Amino acid sequence: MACTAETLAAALRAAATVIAGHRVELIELDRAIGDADHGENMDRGFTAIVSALDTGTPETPAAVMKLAATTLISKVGGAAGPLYGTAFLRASVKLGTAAEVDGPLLVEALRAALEGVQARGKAVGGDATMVDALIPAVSAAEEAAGSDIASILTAAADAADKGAESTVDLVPRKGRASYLGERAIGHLDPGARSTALLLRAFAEAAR
Amino acid sequence: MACTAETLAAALRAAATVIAGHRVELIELDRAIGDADHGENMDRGFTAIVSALDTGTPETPAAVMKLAATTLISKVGGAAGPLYGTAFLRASVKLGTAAEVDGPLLVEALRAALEGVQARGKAVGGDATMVDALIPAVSAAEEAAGSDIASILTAAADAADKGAESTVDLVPRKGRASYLGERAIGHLDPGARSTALLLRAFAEAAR
Amino acid sequence: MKKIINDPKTVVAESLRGLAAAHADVLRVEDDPAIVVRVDAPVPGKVAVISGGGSGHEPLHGGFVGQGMLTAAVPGAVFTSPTPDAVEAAVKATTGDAGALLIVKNYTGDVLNFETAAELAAAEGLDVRSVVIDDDVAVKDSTYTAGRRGVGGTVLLEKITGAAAERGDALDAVEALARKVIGQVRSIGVALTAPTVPHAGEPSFDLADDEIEFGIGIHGEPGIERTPTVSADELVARMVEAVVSDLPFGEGDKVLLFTNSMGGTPLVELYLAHGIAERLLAERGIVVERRLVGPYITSLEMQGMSLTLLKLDDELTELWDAPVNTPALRWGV
Amino acid sequence: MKKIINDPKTVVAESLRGLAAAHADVLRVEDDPAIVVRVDAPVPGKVAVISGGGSGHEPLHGGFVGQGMLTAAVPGAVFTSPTPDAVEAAVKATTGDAGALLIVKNYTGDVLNFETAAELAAAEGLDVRSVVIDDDVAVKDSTYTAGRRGVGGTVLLEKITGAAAERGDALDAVEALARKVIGQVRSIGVALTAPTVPHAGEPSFDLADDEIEFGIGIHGEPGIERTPTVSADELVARMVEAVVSDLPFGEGDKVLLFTNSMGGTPLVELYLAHGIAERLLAERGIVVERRLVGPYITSLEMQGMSLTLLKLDDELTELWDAPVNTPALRWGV
Ligand SMILES: Nc1ncnc2c1ncn2[C@@H]1O[C@H](COP(=O)(O)OP(=O)(O)O)[C@@H](O)[C@H]1O
Ligand SMILES: Nc1ncnc2c1ncn2[C@@H]1O[C@H](COP(=O)(O)OP(=O)(O)O)[C@@H](O)[C@H]1O
Ligand SMILES: [Mg+2]
Ligand SMILES: [Mg+2]
Ligand SMILES: [Mg+2]
Ligand SMILES: [Mg+2]
Repeated sequence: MACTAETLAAALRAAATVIAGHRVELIELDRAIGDADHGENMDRGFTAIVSALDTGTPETPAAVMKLAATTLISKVGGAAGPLYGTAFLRASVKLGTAAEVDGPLLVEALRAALEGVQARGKAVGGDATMVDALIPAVSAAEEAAGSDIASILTAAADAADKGAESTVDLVPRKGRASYLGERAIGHLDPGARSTALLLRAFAEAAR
Repeated sequence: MACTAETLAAALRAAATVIAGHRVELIELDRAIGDADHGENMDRGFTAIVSALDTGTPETPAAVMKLAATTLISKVGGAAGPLYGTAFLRASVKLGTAAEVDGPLLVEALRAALEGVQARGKAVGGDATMVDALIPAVSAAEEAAGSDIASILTAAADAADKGAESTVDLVPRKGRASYLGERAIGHLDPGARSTALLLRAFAEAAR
Repeated sequence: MKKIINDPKTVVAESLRGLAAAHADVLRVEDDPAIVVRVDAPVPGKVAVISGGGSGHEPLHGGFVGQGMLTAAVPGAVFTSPTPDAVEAAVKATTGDAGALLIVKNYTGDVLNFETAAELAAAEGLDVRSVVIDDDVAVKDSTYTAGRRGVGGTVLLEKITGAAAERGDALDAVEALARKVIGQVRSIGVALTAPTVPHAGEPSFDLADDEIEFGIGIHGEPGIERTPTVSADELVARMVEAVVSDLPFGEGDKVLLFTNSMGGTPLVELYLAHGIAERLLAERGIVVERRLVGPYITSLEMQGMSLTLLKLDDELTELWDAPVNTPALRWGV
Repeated sequence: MKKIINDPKTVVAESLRGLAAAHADVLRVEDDPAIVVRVDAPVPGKVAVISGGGSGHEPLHGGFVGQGMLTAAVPGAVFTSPTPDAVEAAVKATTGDAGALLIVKNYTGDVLNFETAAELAAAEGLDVRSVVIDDDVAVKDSTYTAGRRGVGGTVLLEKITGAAAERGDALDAVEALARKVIGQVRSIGVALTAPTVPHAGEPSFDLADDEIEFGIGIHGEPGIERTPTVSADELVARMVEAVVSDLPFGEGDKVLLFTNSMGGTPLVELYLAHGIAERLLAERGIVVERRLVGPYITSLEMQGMSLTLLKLDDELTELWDAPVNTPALRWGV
């Protein structure tokens, strides 16, 4: 199955449901090493995306992504807002005018998203941020680039889960958790967790 | 045994020890229905009386009482400071120039103390204040006026204990506890309790 | 108990040292007995306005000493009225021929200790008058009880009488003005948590996580009624009703609305409550002409708030607007 | 969780309504996106000074909007940086030919959102500069980390740049002044209790009854070190040492000492701590020329305090003393 504007919109709605279901978990993760708002921020953003989509689905996958991007930028705030916003924006640019997204284009978009986050936030792998979920996810997607969209996203989500897990043992060097230094060891990074959740929601929606 | 300036001073020192030992109890009683300072206030006052006595015992029982009165007035504050201060001051006036206090004079002094508290604070019996300990104490002392000082004070202390207990079932109408109205039922009035403690300490010292 | 202190017994004295260091331009602190005095006191020809009470309600009273408000403040131990000699020291340090007005909050301890001090000062030939403020509508008033407590209205009373003294009003006039203010100011308070008195070491009352105390004073006494927690809309509506119906305040009345934090309630909540009160008063046709929002009469770290309404007229408004220069209230200077 | 609120999602919007009602003479609140703007903005010919950040730190920033301080404030959700469109709205509402200075506290979220807003505003032809304040000595600074947080120094920076803009300094000068202040201001904070974010419903961290967090920020992040509770003398000594040794501040330096409550710490404790800090600085030969004591940059109801030292020179002192008329800071007007 290839991905159209409609299926992408459906995937975003599915993602919103997942985020709402994990709102408290993400707040709790952020409470431990940050300021207890990541779940609230993400939920506010994705709720707004659903409202925006309710007024009509844009024509192209790129336009859907752009709507999501601008909504995140204007509704989320915090660190996650501009970072996820940039990720969605860069992906949208990569999708261009395609009416349908196939496997290779999806992989390119994921790569662009990662690059956007890193350009914006300056975090590298091992800094214990969402980047630690995204880097392995993009690599796994690239390896699976020949398969169908569902398989690519499932591979990315599996890798993101592992990558997020890896933040537990790291000393954060970016974002609010970095103030804690060694004391943050033993805690899962909330942004890495939300990245993994989003990829899983997209993978499920693509099946 | 009659009461001289020296024995009165010793009784005040003994009272200071008793108050210090019950400081926390009096704070707790006041915490329940007032502002949690009665034990602290009384302890501050009696500690100051001991310091004052340390610089030398005044010549007459009246002078000792006056020293205690002015110390209480200038160190305690709150409701208890002026009320106990007035009680001690009126008692001191009653003692006059006597070098020794005998039973009848003691009883007169106790009566004067009670009248002073009532003149100052306008509380009557049943208002759930220290007056509820003092009224029966003075009556009991008057009945025992013929006996020796120790017996008079013991009778007063016994009656004060009962009088203090009686405040448990009353709705306070004076002092801070009155703001609570019915909610104060079931609580012992801290000032009634400290009055009973003081009389007991004096009785013990007189033996 | 968690507090930034060294020793419960020295809290007030040490805190006054910090106050003196921070505001040497407007006030000075004298020791033993401890009093806070306007830096230029006695101010020749002007009535001294003096208040005091237990500590733990800061900025009341020490934070209101300065030009246009209090001439002196007498801080007692935490939640304990000051002793007469301390009040008398404040009177002597500030009072000249123009005399002094003592502002006493209606608590047995405050009334008795200030009464004695006033007698002592009168015996020295000073013209000293006392007014007792009792603006708390939570308490039933009766000659057989201790009567209503003095709470939020005290701040407004100190500002307005201080302004009258500053402009040179005679003692008779300042006293009459004080009685007028007391006659038309009403307050109500609520607590979400209890304060912890340093020497007690434990919260002054125990409150479940879903309970509030309605009709609280400022000394950690429990309120008149324990109720389940409610929304801000409901809470403020109940408070407004209690205050408005008491005087009563009516349609067309011009008022000063004072929304006060009891200490631990953050400004974000306080302004939220203030907004609700403004709306409810507008609905009743009561015209809010002046407002004061913030922690001005507190109960240590207690979370909660109070609402005070003062009926205004041109004179009171003018005196409220008059310049004031104290640590906690300052404008026009 | 006990709060005077209706719904966690509407806390900020409702609170702003109360702010607007209380201070209509100095500021106005615009909705969607929510911004707080000086009542007479845009002020022709004058640089706009704009700041913002998550809510929950009141009076920062909205309480500092007014003559002589901020031209606009942009409040985000509680503890969450505002979005770029809100910042952009504030720029557009206040910025004319003289341009605007954005004061950004150094947090990833604030930096990213303000950066985007600055780009958007520049694209519209407005001259917008940004400065990032990072005065918290608790955090190790490095180009590989998020760097130091912006904390207490922000209040002083807003006052001083606001005064410069008010007297008509050009944007270049205001920006240079801001960088100078940032270069010589340092802070440290401690927490005795954790704040509770309304939407989280639970305290932001768990602290035992005998523990404090040293090196806390203002967002309920745990501090850099958890230590047993100590006396005020010891605590303040540690804080003074951390701040003084960082810049470092030396003998003969003239400074502004800002003793700040994190919200829940009562004034009686804050002044006590302030007195200790004054003494310790005097012992080091550091000359305290100006001071600010109170809850000015808070973390909801968190108990705790921060100390900020700013090295003064004649220009900074003059700008500090210049008239200011905002809800939370007011003098000379
Ligand atoms: N510089 C950065 N680069 C990449 N991700 C970051 C960076 N800073 C923070 N993050 C991510 O953002 C998450 C926090 O988001 P959120 O809690 O919504 O914002 P805030 O930290 O402003 O409260 C962190 O868990 C982390 O994954
Ligand atoms: N009007 C009064 N007459 C007699 N006793 C009173 C009166 N008011 C208060 N008291 C007594 O004072 C006690 C409280 O003293 P204390 O706690 O030291 O002062 P405060 O109430 O000012 O905090 C009460 O328990 C009561 O016995
Ligand atoms: Mg966060
Ligand atoms: Mg008491
Ligand atoms: Mg008391
Ligand atoms: Mg945040």
